[in-house]
Amino acid sequence: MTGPLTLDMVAGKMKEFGNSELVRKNRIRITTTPDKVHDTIKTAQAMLGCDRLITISAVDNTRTLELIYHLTGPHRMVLSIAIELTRDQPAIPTTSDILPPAAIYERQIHDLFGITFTGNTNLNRIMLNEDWPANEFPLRKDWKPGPDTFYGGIKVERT
Amino acid sequence: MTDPVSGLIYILIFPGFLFLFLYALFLAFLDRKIAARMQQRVGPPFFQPFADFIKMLGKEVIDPAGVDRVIFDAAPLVALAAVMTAYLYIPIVGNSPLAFQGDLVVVLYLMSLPTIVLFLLGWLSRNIFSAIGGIRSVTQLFIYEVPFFLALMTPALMAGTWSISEIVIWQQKNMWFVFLQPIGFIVALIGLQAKLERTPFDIPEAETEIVAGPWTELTGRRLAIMDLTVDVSFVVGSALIAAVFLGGPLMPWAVTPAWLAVVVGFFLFLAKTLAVLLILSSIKVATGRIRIDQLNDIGWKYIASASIVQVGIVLVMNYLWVYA
Amino acid sequence: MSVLREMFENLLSRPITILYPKEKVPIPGAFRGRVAITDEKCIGCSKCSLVCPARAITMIDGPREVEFNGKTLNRKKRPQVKLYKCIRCGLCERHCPTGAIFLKNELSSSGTDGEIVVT
Amino acid sequence: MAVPAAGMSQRLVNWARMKSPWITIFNSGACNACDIEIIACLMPRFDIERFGMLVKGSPRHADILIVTGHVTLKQASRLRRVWEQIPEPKYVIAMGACGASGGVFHGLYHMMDCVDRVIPIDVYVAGCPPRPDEIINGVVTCLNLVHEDAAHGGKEWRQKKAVPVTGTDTNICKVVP
Amino acid sequence: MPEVVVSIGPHHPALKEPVNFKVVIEGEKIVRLELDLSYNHRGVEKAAEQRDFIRVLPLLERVCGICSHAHSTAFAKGIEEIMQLEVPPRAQYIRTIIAELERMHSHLLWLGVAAHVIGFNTLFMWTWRDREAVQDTVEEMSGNRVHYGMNEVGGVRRDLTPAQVTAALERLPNLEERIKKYVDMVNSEETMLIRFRGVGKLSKEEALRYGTVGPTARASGVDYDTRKDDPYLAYADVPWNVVTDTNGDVYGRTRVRIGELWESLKIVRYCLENLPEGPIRVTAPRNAPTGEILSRYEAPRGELAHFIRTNGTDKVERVDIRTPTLANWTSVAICLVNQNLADLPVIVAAIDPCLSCTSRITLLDSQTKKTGVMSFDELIRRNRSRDQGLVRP
Repeated sequence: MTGPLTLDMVAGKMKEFGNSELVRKNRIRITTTPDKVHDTIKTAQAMLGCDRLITISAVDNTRTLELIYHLTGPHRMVLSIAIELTRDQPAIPTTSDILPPAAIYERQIHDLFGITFTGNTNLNRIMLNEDWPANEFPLRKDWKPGPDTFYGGIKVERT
Repeated sequence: MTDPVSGLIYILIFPGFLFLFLYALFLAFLDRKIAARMQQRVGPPFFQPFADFIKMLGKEVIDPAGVDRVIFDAAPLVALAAVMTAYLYIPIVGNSPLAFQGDLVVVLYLMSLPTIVLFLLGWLSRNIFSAIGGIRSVTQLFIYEVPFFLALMTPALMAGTWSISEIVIWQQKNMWFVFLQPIGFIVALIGLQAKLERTPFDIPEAETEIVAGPWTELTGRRLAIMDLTVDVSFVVGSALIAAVFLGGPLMPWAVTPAWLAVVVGFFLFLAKTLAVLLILSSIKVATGRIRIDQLNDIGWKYIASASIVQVGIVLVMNYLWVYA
Repeated sequence: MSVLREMFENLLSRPITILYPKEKVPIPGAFRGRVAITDEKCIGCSKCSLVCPARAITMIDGPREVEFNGKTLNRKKRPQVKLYKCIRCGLCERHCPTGAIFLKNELSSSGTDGEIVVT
Repeated sequence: MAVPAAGMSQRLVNWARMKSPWITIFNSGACNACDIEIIACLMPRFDIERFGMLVKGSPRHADILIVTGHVTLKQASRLRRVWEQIPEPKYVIAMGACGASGGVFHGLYHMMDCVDRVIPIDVYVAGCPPRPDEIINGVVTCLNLVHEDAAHGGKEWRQKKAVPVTGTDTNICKVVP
Repeated sequence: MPEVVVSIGPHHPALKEPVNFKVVIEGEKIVRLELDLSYNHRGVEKAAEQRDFIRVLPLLERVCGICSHAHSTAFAKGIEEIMQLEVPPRAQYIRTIIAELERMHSHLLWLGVAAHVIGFNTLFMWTWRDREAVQDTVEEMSGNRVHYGMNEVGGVRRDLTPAQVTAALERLPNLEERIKKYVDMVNSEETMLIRFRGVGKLSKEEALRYGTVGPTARASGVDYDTRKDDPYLAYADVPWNVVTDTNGDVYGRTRVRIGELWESLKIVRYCLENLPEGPIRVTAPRNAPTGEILSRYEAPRGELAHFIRTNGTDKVERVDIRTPTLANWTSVAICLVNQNLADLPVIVAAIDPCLSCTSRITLLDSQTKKTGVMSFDELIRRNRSRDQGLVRP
């Protein structure tokens, strides 16, 4: 699978998972649902030769949380697999078993957005201080540093 | 050594401890300066090691908790005393008045004491980096000590004496050992580099791996004295090599007035130690650090066998030439 | 053995070090150095303080009559830059309509007082 | 300035302190720029070894702590600990805008904003990052401070913000003899 | 032999940036390692959501001091694509010149640091001396040695004058000669060879599997290079080659980086000689339309990806920065197992870690056995009984 990837090929393979669209040159976006993400990535790996994970991006669009998996491969196209999660108790099966580098990105997203990746046994504190409060996720839109909050044993004053 | 006053002057002032102190600091400066110039830098001013030494003496001394303070204070002094004692047996101007049969062995023994002290300090620091550094320094001691001893033993074998002064006299009569035993000379230089823990053998204090090894927890005067010990070891080591391989302060021909002989001998000593310094500094600048397992391989495979080959050659030469 | 050769060449040649306090390091004309303000030109528009990413610029009282586009304006404020807070990004210079605030090609200072301001 | 009668040995030690400042770099969460500029100071172009400066890995050997950058919450306690490991007399230089006040990262959620909230700063160096010659200026300013402190017998004489040592680089770079 | 845990960092001479490795060693062999990269977390991504496009560029530039142009270009490029701005070719060329000069200074810096971690200080000094020529060029063009501040949405801030172009072109032959010397040194210098060869080996399959990027991947024979795969700036016009190597170890990564120095020099020369005339920027609208983009950029350390989502205002809704170092971390932990403790700095340095970009944690081994942890920090804490509390303002 080394030739260029066309939208028809991707759409054909991804028919059962969701609809595909060509957003701009070299970028194909597939919208799917959380329970199908594992199979979608497996299909992309097996059928479309996407052997590399560029990154997993998490976005808080104030209604839902979005996860976007960016995959690429020898064909040099970028496949973006987008899913939406609910804001309360967001959870999604892990992909670190099929894509080893995903483990790091998942931990980072878990720490900053509070999305649980079921199956990833190693979702420990990743970017924040040891004594950061457990239920505060700084990259969520509704999070604001409280004026009287103590982090790291230090009162953080905001101007 | 009949006159106690001149004996005291010999030990304390010239060419004893005061001269040794100043010369050690000067060599330390020269070492840094040569390295800097080879790297196209200006380098430190000439008083730099002296200023460092004085400053460290004036700094606060911190005792790491749970450390035996007496040993921590005493160990650097023991190391310094050992190398300074070793210095007295090496001929600087004429023969050493303290020379006796077997002082080569004593000097070699005293020169390995700083390494043991470093190990002790590293072990006592209760710091993981110091402990690793201490273990590494002892491992390294086991590797380089055998070839270094063998390399310095071969001149003694050929001269038929264990006294450094008599080895020098033998060289005055015959030939410098650097021409007779080039392999031994090279092995001795490498061994000295390893003994002084300079690149490529600065494994025990590898800055980028284990901070400063056994030195990590030393502060204030302890650090100053350990630093001075290394500088003094440099002088002692290079003087030893100059004496054993490069003919020491004596010339192959006789100089008639006694005072002139002393002066010329002293300048010969300076020139020879500076030559050794230049070689060692070049090695330091031109190489990177090797790993301890690589040192183990190289040390036992090549350096040790080279020194054994040298011993064999000397035995054959002795049989054919010296005692023939 | 190119290392050895270069080493000894260096040993015999002059070091390239610039002896800094004695001889100055050349500073290119485009260098973005210490911030400076020409008070006569400033019209007090506050653009610089709005655009500053480090929030180093505060507007203080500085009533003055200034010429701008042929008109005489009565400005109320003038900028004040905290020197040690300035990140020398040059955005104030880029967005200043009159060129009153700019970065000189001079070195900044160092000192014991962290609150020094440039006005 | 009132110079207390210092003994010969004390004057010798003061002189040595001026001539042999050993520095240790602590990156308290900076963006690397200050660090690479400090290392550029060591290089043949600037070569701060001619002032006797050495960069030491162990804070136990150092005299001057250079803090590069704003302090992240996690680094704050570490910075404090490293500062405590430095034997007296010790000096702290805050590098760049971040060290002085957080710079462009001012007010972010995982930061202390200023080194001054964790350890006392002696000298500020402006810039983001400072050029190597500005760093040298900063160290020289710090050495001048060492000299004055030695003359006054301690750090207590200078109240906070009492002695502005500022101006253009020409009058800063005057090394006190 | 008992297992000992050595805690290296966050303050350590080999690491110019705060990071913590908990290395489990047996003797001198590394059994496993746990990385802790969170000391540098600042919250840049949150801050980027709160600042407008003018003020966010200096912020993103300061994500990392070494690849500052990479971050700001990746962001500006993405926003321009969302706004559908046509950036003038002269601006693209100037951006390319700065980007390649940045790559050169970063690779020279890396070569020096790699030499430093094996204790070869002379090469360290020499590479950094030659790096000054690149720094001078950049400083003349942009006005700062490290944070260039050249980008703005819609183009570049400063134009190149003919005098600057000639001055830059004059510096290139000298650099070319030096790069030739480094090729020679790396291939002939014995201490470097024994410390670099066979250390931190990563096969092509592993490099692909663990998602490595940049010179680390290319040293293993993976020819992913964003500049070829997804051409941006002026890379489509410039003749140049992707450098790969088959060694897969630290030696291979050194060779790839030196080869890239060579290619960068070629690109800079081509761009300087063929600099098109015209404006250097177009005026960007204040607000960006709603849209999203994955902006890929080949930073000196590997592929940098900015995922940008805009929502019609003058601020981004989300910018997700995936740094090359983060992508390479997984492979480091794989390389390190069964290596010598003395090789740890070399292997870590070989991916050219840029932790201020990354500032993330990863804990590789989940079934950590309980061992006697002797961390440096704890020891120090025990050692000094002074006041540990923080100063309250």
